[in-house]
Amino acid sequence: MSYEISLNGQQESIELLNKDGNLIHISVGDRQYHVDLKEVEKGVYSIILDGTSFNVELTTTGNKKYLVDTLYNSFDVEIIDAETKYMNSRKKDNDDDQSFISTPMPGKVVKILVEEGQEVKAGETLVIVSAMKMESEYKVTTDKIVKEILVKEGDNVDGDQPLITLE
Amino acid sequence: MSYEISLNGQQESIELLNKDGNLIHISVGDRQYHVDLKEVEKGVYSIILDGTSFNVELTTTGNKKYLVDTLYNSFDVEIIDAETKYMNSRKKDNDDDQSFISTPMPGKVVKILVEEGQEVKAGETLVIVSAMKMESEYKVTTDKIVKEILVKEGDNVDGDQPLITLE
Amino acid sequence: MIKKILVANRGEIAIRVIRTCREMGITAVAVFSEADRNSMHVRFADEAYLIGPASSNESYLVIENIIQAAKKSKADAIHPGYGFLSENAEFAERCEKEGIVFIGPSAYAINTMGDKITARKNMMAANVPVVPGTVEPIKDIKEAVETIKKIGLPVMVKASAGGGGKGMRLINDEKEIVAGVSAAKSEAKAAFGNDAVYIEKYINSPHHIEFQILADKHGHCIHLFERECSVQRRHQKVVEETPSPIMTPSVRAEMGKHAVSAAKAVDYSSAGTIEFIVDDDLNYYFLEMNTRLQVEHPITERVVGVDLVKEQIKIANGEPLSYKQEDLKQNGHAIEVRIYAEDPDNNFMPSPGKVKHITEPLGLGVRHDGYIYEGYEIPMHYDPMISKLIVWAPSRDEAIDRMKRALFAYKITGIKTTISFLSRIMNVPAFREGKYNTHFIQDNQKYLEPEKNASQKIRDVVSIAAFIDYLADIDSRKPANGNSVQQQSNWKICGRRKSMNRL
Amino acid sequence: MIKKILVANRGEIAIRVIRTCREMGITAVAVFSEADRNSMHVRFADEAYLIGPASSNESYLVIENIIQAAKKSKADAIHPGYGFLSENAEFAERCEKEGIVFIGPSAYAINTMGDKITARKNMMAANVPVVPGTVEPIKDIKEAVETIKKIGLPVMVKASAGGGGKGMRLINDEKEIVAGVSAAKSEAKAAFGNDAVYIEKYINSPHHIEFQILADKHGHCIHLFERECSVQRRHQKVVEETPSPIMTPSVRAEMGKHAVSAAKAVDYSSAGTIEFIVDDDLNYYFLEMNTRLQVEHPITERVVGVDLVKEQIKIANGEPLSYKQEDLKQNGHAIEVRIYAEDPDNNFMPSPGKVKHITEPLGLGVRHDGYIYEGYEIPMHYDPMISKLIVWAPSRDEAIDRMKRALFAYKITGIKTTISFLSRIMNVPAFREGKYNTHFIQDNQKYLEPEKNASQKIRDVVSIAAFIDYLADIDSRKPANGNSVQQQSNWKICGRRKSMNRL
Repeated sequence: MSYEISLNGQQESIELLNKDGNLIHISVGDRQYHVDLKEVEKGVYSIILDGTSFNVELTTTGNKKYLVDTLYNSFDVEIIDAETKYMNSRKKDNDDDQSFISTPMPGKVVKILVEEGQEVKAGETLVIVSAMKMESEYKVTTDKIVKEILVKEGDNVDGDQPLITLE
Repeated sequence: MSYEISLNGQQESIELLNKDGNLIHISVGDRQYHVDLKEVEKGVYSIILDGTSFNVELTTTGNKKYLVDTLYNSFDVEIIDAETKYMNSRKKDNDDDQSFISTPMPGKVVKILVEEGQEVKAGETLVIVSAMKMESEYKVTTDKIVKEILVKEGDNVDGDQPLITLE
Repeated sequence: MIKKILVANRGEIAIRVIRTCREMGITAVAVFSEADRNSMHVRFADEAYLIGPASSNESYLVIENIIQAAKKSKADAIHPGYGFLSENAEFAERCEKEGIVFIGPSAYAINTMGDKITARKNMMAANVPVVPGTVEPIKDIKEAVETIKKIGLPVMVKASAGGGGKGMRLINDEKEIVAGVSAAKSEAKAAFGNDAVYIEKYINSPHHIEFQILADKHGHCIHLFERECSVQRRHQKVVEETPSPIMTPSVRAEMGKHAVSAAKAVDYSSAGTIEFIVDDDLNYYFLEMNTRLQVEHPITERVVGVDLVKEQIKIANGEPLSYKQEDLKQNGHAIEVRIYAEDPDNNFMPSPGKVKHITEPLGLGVRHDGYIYEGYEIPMHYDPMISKLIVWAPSRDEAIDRMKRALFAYKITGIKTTISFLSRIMNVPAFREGKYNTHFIQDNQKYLEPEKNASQKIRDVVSIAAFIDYLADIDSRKPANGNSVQQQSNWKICGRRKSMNRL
Repeated sequence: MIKKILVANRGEIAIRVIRTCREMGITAVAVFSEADRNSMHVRFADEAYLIGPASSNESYLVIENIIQAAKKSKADAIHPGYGFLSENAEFAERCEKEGIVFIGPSAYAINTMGDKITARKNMMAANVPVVPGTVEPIKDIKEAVETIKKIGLPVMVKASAGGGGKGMRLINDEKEIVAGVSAAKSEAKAAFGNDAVYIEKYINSPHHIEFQILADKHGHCIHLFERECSVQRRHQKVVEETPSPIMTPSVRAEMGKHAVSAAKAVDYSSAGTIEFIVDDDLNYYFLEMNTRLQVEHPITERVVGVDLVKEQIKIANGEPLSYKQEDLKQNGHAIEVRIYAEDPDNNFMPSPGKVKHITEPLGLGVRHDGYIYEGYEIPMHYDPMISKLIVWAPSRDEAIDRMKRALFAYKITGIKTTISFLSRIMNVPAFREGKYNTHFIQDNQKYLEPEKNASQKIRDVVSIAAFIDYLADIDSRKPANGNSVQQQSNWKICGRRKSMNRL
């Protein structure tokens, strides 16, 4: 079965052609590889390709999504199967529309600058969140109305948790 | 519910009296403790008891059996519930009877000195197994007859794997 | 004799202090906030006491809670580490009042050095050079011209009431003096309603060089040479090294003497650091004193061969210094880098979170002081520094090569860290040549940008690993075929059998 | 110029060599047996090639396979590490024939030093002291008496044809000579049908002290001082230190000169070690030469400040030595312990198996050279040494304290290791006093027995941890209540809620 794989946003086909123990024959786009691949620790792969030894570490960041670290680089990878394709096609309509404010990392809500129902202009700061002694301001990208404020000042929040919904 | 616990062969009763987050009230034998206990890594517990900080690492060695390491000592621990008690009472009859030869660690069979059906005397060496450049001889403790030889010379064997059955 | 020490800190410095306690046969007591129950210093110490909620204002900074923990644990002494209460004179005083030894200088020394103007006056009295300039405001242009000529160009004219760059003028040339002072004054008047200005020597390409000192309670004081700390980001040190690549033996000896004079001027005892600002011609001026252990103390330990925490404890015990100035010499070269839980490719955004996997770089000449472990959730409440990597080699060039090697092998997944940024610093020509000042990071942005280009091969290897992991994951979730022994993946069993045949 | 090195080894030494390659900008190639696909050296190297099945006789010891891997990878040079092919003259010759640089001495030097009698003759010719004695058998009692008087008492009389202690007589006193020699001869006659005996100086309390040397291809040779290696178990070194606690500066200088003479006598190049047997009066005798890097080389690296692998590579490159004898000095004290996967409480039974958890001791003055990682299955096919811990401190006493601290914090679970045994060695009075010889372990058995007594409190803490883990495990296995969100343990959720409230 052939899948698509997205690496830092670039999509290509990928197909497992054969597997014999840890020896794998695989195609990525139009390139074919014979690799010796072993999961040596949970999520850590040792890969030998034409004699070159690679260490690759995977962190699951979501359903079928990985953050992959090599010694020099980090990559965002997503496996695109039929289900994902369907979801992506449905999502596309709303994609550029900001429906809530969230932070990429855990933190503590320092200040909420808006109220529910308030109209806000593009670039306006809605909330300030601190993490590791540093405060960050979170703004809206387009004109919006504040629908619901889900947290209060002093709350600890997780990464990617919706803080304020918009409409 | 009260259980028995065996520590290096010494058996005592143990009972969880209360648990509030990581604060635990527990009795061991006739001694009661309030401990702050947290599993900080898989199988690694940080325990604070009357201000003293303990690190305890557990390795599962069998069903309800643990090897427990502290900074200075290692202990064999077994939880004795109703099922174990029943099994132990049944096992007792055959306990001092050696029904097979095995090695405590993985290794490679170097030499098998007996044949199936052969009578062997107490103290006689049946098999030589090497691990990490060292050869060890495995003997019978009482007079026996070799029933079945389950491995052959050159085989790699696991720890606790029966090599030769006896009767 | 100190038998039990409470370490009023967390993270790597708490662990570092506990290690020395253990070598000296001293019991170590940790304190922890509710967010730090899982932290390594709690697991590593002999004893541990809860001192309050996550916020450091309610825990690590609460003098009363620390004192209570010290009493409960019957600690003889408190080591404050760096940060938190380490430069708090009130805390030092409180310890004294409670009969607990504070492992650090006296409250008097902390106070005197803590106030910039008092410190400046004390240093001038002790003949330690300070940045030339006027403290009192100057109202008169003629007086300004005379003062500037005395100080020597270039100078910065600054509004006394000012801030934010307003009423500030850099004067490079004698011809600019009158116009420059006038402009500063009128700008100051317009901005703050006050045309008073003061004048300070302007250091064109400033180097931050500091001297480590040790002083006992018997009037002995020695210095342990310099540390070069000019690689800074947002006024925070990123890389430190010793010896400084710009230092000469005669300037070193002279600065060391001044550092000792500075410490003696406030009857200093314990370990401390005299920070100097130094120009390209090695003119140097007292900047401030850090009346505590520094983050970067390990490079001095490595090159001079002295355990600074051990000396602090011995001094606190009332013992005389173990070393005389003439016993000490610099041996080889050491570099430290600080690793932060920040995303260098995204404006150094803090990155708390759960550590998935760590590969520590070890081996010849590498010291790694950290506190995180696999599965540890880095709290968002505290400083983002997670570890320090210190290397030593006979020469500076070899030390840089060793640091590159160590950073290459250092891998932390699960959170973002500054490891890749630090690697790039090691490759900047100005750093390799040892020709850098505090403008280093802004001057070398082009070398410090993340490497965006990975080869097709590496990209494909990454895709392959993720894809195989995904397939194995699907496979492991397949429902059992009714037979419980067969619950394991058929695909995996098949793979395993085949590879056993290969053996 | 060497640009790519194949490391013909595994385990910690392979990683140690690769680290230096990386610092020198050299590409490192690993080779591995089928049992080592998961080994760290394969993951750590730039390239990796399979060279055969698990058994080292079919992989790491097969010259042809190593050479093929070197050709395939286009390696310029091979570093043999220690063990395996490192002292194999045929391998060194084969490398030369294939145009691959062998990073080690010439086949001639390996051969000459590899044969005990040839080596002894060469050393005598070079005026290096050897253990006094006769090589040729003595038949005549009168001749025996004269020889013994010349050698000096005590001596050991040994059957030339002998072995197993038969025909062996220790003679301590002049009066015993005639009777002793006669007894040895008649015993030898009875046991082996041959009454020829030879005579050797008996060293009462022997110390094993070795000198590190470095020699280039331009006739330069230096020594890097001694290592004391008398703590041995079954003739295997367990603890090494430098400087030796029994050494004096004048004997050191003299032994160093003899070590250099020994190396020069065989036109040695690369790193090597001259082993001496030394008595309590510091009389010393050449024992043998190890024509390779030693396991214990890091203590010399730490005290002398030289990267020995780097020097080996530079010498192999044809470069002259980077150091002159007068550049080198010993700075402070270093100790190494070797950690084995063996059960010290069960007659040092090998303990291969899967590593569950590792806590590495780090910090000031600690170097840890290992190769295992969490989840790694230690193969049963190779040497049980899993890591080395090297500490440094200004003084020997502080180094012992540091080693105790490091061993205290060093924890490996899943397999048995010798860590606790090494801790006990650090506490033996004779070790602390530096008064020990090769009989150390048998002489101090009572100090080295495992500590059987744990306090009731620790025993109960252990029971509590196991019991709570058991309860949590039962709880996590409870079947779901139909509601998939509730699959998680109610007990755990409750616990978590409560602790969140506490925050």
